[in-house]
Amino acid sequence: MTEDVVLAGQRFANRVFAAAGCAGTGRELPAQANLAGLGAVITRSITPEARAGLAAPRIAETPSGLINALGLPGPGIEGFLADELPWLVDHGAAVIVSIAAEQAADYARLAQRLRQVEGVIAVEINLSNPVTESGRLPAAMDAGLAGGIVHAVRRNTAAGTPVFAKLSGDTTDIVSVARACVGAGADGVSLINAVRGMGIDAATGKPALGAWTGGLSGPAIKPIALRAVWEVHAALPDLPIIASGGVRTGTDAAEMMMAGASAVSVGTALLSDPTAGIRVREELAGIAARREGGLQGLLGCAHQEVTA
Amino acid sequence: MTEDVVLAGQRFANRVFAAAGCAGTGRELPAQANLAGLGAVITRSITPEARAGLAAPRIAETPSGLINALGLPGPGIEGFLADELPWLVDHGAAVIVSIAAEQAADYARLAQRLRQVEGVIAVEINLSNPVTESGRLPAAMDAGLAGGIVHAVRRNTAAGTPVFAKLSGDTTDIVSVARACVGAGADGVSLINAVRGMGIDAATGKPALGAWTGGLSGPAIKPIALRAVWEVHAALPDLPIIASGGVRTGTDAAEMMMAGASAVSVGTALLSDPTAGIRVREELAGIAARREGGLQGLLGCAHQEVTA
Amino acid sequence: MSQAGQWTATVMARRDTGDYAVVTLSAGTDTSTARPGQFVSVKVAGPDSALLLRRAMWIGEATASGREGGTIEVVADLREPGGAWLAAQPQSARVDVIGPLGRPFSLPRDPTTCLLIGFETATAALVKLAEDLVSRGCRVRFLLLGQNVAYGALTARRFSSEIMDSSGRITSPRDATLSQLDDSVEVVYSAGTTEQLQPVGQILMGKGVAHQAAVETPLVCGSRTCTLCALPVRGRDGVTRMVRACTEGPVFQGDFVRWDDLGTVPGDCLGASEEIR
Amino acid sequence: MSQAGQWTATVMARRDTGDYAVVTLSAGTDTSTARPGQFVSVKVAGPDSALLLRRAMWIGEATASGREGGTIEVVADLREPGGAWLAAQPQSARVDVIGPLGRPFSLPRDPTTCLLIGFETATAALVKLAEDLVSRGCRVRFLLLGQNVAYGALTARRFSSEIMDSSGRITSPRDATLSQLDDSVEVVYSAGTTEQLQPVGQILMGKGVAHQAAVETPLVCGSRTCTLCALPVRGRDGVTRMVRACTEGPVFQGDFVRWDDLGTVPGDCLGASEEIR
Ligand SMILES: Cc1cc2nc3c(=O)[nH]c(=O)nc-3n(C[C@H](O)[C@H](O)[C@H](O)COP(=O)(O)OP(=O)(O)OC[C@H]3O[C@@H](n4cnc5c(N)ncnc54)[C@H](O)[C@@H]3O)c2cc1C
Ligand SMILES: Cc1cc2nc3c(=O)[nH]c(=O)nc-3n(C[C@H](O)[C@H](O)[C@H](O)COP(=O)(O)OP(=O)(O)OC[C@H]3O[C@@H](n4cnc5c(N)ncnc54)[C@H](O)[C@@H]3O)c2cc1C
Ligand SMILES: Cc1cc2nc3c(=O)[nH]c(=O)nc-3n(C[C@H](O)[C@H](O)[C@H](O)COP(=O)(O)O)c2cc1C
Ligand SMILES: Cc1cc2nc3c(=O)[nH]c(=O)nc-3n(C[C@H](O)[C@H](O)[C@H](O)COP(=O)(O)O)c2cc1C
Ligand code: FES
Ligand code: FES
Repeated sequence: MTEDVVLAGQRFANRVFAAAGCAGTGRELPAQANLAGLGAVITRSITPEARAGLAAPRIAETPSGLINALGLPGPGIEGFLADELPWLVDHGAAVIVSIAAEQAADYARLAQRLRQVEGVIAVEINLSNPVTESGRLPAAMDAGLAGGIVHAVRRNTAAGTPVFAKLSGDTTDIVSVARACVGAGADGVSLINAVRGMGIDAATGKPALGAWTGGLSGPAIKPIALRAVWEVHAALPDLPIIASGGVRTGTDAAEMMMAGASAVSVGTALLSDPTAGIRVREELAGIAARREGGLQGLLGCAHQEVTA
Repeated sequence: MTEDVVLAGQRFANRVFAAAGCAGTGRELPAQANLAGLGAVITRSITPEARAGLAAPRIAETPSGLINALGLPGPGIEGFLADELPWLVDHGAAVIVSIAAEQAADYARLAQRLRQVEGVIAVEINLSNPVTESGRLPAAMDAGLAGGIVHAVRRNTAAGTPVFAKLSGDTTDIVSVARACVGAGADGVSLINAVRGMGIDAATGKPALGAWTGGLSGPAIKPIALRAVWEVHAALPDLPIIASGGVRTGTDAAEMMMAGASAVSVGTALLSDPTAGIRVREELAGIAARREGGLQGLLGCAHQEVTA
Repeated sequence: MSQAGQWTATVMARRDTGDYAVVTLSAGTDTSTARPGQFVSVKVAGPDSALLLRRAMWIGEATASGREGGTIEVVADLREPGGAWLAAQPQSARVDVIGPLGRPFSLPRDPTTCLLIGFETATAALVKLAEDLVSRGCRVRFLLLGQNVAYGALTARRFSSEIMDSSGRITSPRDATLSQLDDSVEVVYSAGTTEQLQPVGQILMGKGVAHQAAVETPLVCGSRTCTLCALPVRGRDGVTRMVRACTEGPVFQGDFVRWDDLGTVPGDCLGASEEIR
Repeated sequence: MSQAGQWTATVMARRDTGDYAVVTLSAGTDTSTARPGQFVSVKVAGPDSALLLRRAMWIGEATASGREGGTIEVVADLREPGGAWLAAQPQSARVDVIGPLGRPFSLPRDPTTCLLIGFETATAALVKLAEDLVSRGCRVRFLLLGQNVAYGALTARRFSSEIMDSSGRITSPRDATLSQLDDSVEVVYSAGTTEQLQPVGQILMGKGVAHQAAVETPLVCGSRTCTLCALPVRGRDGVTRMVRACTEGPVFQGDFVRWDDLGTVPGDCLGASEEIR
């Protein structure tokens, strides 16, 4: 059984990726994490300038989940290109660069800067960052804003480099946002980013995060991610979907594929187990091998059973 | 310390309620559940006609959560008034009747029918039911639709009976929906209903629920509920909020109050432990007793710490 | 334990049979009043667990009194997270249990020949039944279907010499049932999941044999609250209703269950609308 | 165990001290190379658990070899879900551990007098430190703060007669630190949460005493991935950066930590924007 797959014209060695921000920029991971064994490593979201991030605490544990508010800390695009990307490439990772900014023009500039950079096989647009155009609503919450940013990025990205728009599961109508992104030139979508959430520390009576609210990730949100994947695949069956949200095992990955994902990315699970990506990949391959049709046969099969 | 509280002009013996659909109509619970000991019992959503509900399976377990798609089974308003309500009243329950329909006119008729009925101390409007006006989007997802239904219900409800609008945590902007409901006459809001989710059974490759998608409830969604309560309380600090979403302990209830809830309701936890409501009430009272300001002092205190 | 209640059981022992473990729970009170076909609902995890829901378990052997009051045996599926959790509890661990729950099997007034059909763990539901039937002078014949029927087989051997188990010899539950149905059989008792019992229920429908089926369905609250356990059952008035297995079952008269329509809300069901598949 | 790795430890023993339990884990290899101030990251639950994240634990006593290779001791807080889980594991249970992690304390080149300040469970971080200091001819003095310092106190008594513990006699960590700072003390080693160490760090700032602080901060991946453990630290170039405690710490030079600004991203920090509180 072959594990490789072509998404939006780009070949990936397999369908299990590291989700944005959850393999860091890679160099931090112990050798067991074996980045080269993953279909792709999606970087944390790279911003135009270096950012220190938000105030502590930046994280709190919740039942089967995690809320975080990091504020996209990182060295900015130049630091990333000088230092982090070469390391990833040297270590055999297939790199998808995630980008985030506060306005469409800055997204465009990031895309422009990534053009022709050796080793960038795709771009993922993080649309969950608040954008100034909207009075600080994340663009993923608004089809118009999202489409505008996708358009700016697509125009500034080399033709052979696919662009994925990363959407939110807690928007009123994810299908209309996905349609707007596709209309604006997105080659695929990543579903879903962390869900807006909050923690309160009952002992102190204060918000658990320094930034008050944050993103909920982990197994808790898997049902929300499956629903998003299901809805978008039903509406846009040919659109490549990279699914994330609580994937921890090969079974989780298979469920995402059955709902309509072409690939899955592992996020929170990597934080507590750096080898989770490789394990998910192996388990998924095992599940596919025990069924007819292999990995490709899993894709969207839950829809077939239902419409049959 | 007194546990009682006045919300929207109505007195409740305490702040811990049974969430809609999770104490059934009451008669099914073992004696330990002690419905009379809760601040209120919110009935499952009562519909104009009897309904059989959706196809099986109606439920699946998820990490720290539950997805269900029942389809509002029940005897309809007449069956409810004839049979279930009198039993609840006889057993000392303070009854909030939840209503659901497919169009504003039917909501209005339900409200009309409940007018002057002995023992109904408040009405909760379930806005998560798909409505025909919208092409089957739940009204809670749309400020205009939600406001229209609230208006119809409020006009047909007796002046002394408060009306609560139950909203969704996975709408793009819950504050604007809450504002619309208040503008249309809602005396308070219930936050949040189960979040749209899905399960796939990897063994069969089919959706885990007969209805494909369903509502995610339980501790998994507590961070989403806290965020919704926080946002609505920040925008509308005087609005009574009944919070639900993963409340299982007195600490959970205290967190909801700190985020801005005046009362909490216990849902999924009642399914596995019929005495959870009474336990949460006792634990919450204990937490309040150990702090200055008692129960009322908890209300919204996380905002005070932050703005101070 | 004669009335449903919530109690704290103590794990007394565990012994394994294939993919299943037999767990003995002490109840602190007399457990011999539990009736065949009833079940308990077990909280299968602690406060930090991601598993929220209780698991239903058939009551197998039940003794009136042991070292710590009466005991019951349940058979836990080790391949399922809930069963695995229960089986992993060390001796003297405490477990939150609600029960006994549900309507039991009814027993024939006069001595007769009964066929007892059990699938997998559900064979546990037949253990006390066989005992009660034999003590009333009935003759019992067993049909045990599935990979893991060792627990039921043990009882079967105590009460019957007519035992057929499925270790490879049986083509389908339907054929197996037919093969056991001779004229002497007046009552069939069956126990299994709705999927497992469907062919049995279908084949017996209208055959003139009394059929009582103890069904495993998704079952969450166990107390008529959540309606999650509902299945379509025809009433004596001919009207089909979505009926809660946890309280109006788990034992149903086989001829009233809409076997062909399991998993659906039939269009002629009370309160069904056309939109529902 | 000298290089960070992921390994399966076996629970060897547990003994309780107040609200804490000392858990002995066997590593299967030589553990004596773990350096003072390092920690391990422990997976505190199984697959059905609602707790997702690892917990960091200071390495206390570490032996080169025991029955099953070397062992380490960790002190688990029983009041926290993670610590309670670890302590509840029965003997010979297997636990997933990553470590040893982090930059250790540096030791003074020449014999000198050192003040070791430990809070609560973090006193465990001082155990191997005291041993190493004394073996280099240093004099060690202890200040143990908090309700549950019994584990640290045991070591303290082995290596020092100058022990002050907080059982009621101390008004504040600040005053206690001051009271112990006479001219003989050249190096202060401290261990505790950032909140606990803040007054100690503040009072020592610019006092001319070397201060090495081992800080507990929220720490998730332990491997420089998540940036969740970052705190503001001034570099030798005078520039403040948000620095990861898990890899550039947990031991920091006290004078470089921005004690007054913990929990914030200071405005003059590299990459800070004005919008950040
Ligand atoms: C009356 C009755 C008696 C039972 N007796 C036994 C027994 O003796 N031994 C045994 O091992 N199992 C028994 N079961 C099944 C058992 O309760 C578990 O559902 C089953 O073991 C699967 O466990 P799980 O941990 O995978 O839970 P899941 O199947 O994932 O179920 C999680 C929750 O959803 C409910 N649920 C969802 N789908 C189903 C379904 N198809 N069937 C039942 N519940 C579902 C469960 O009750 C539970 O609350 C019985 C079920 C019923 C209804
Ligand atoms: C270097 C280091 C060494 C430690 N050594 C010990 C020890 O020896 N004994 C001991 O009992 N505890 C120790 N801790 C703290 C321990 O890791 C747990 O965070 C603490 O016991 C609280 O546990 P909890 O189960 O309530 O988890 P929570 O505090 O709820 O934390 C859940 C997760 O978030 C992280 N987290 C969130 N907030 C914090 C915070 N303020 N501090 C630390 N982590 C946080 C945790 O690491 C964990 O991954 C240490 C922490 C660090 C950073
Ligand atoms: C610590 C952490 C950092 C993250 N950083 C980013 C990021 O920089 N950009 C982004 O698009 N998503 C980021 N995410 C979201 C993940 O990529 C992923 O989409 C989400 O967490 C859901 O998947 P999971 O449940 O597997 O974690 C981050 C998530 C976590 C937990
Ligand atoms: C089995 C079940 C039935 C429910 N029925 C209703 C209902 O009839 N009307 C309604 O508004 N909400 C209903 N809910 C939603 C709950 O009232 C509650 O708002 C939601 O589950 C979140 O709270 P929880 O996490 O405590 O369950 C139901 C939830 C469950 C789990
Ligand atoms: S299991 Fe809840 S009503 Fe039957
Ligand atoms: S704990 Fe993740 S970077 Fe330090």
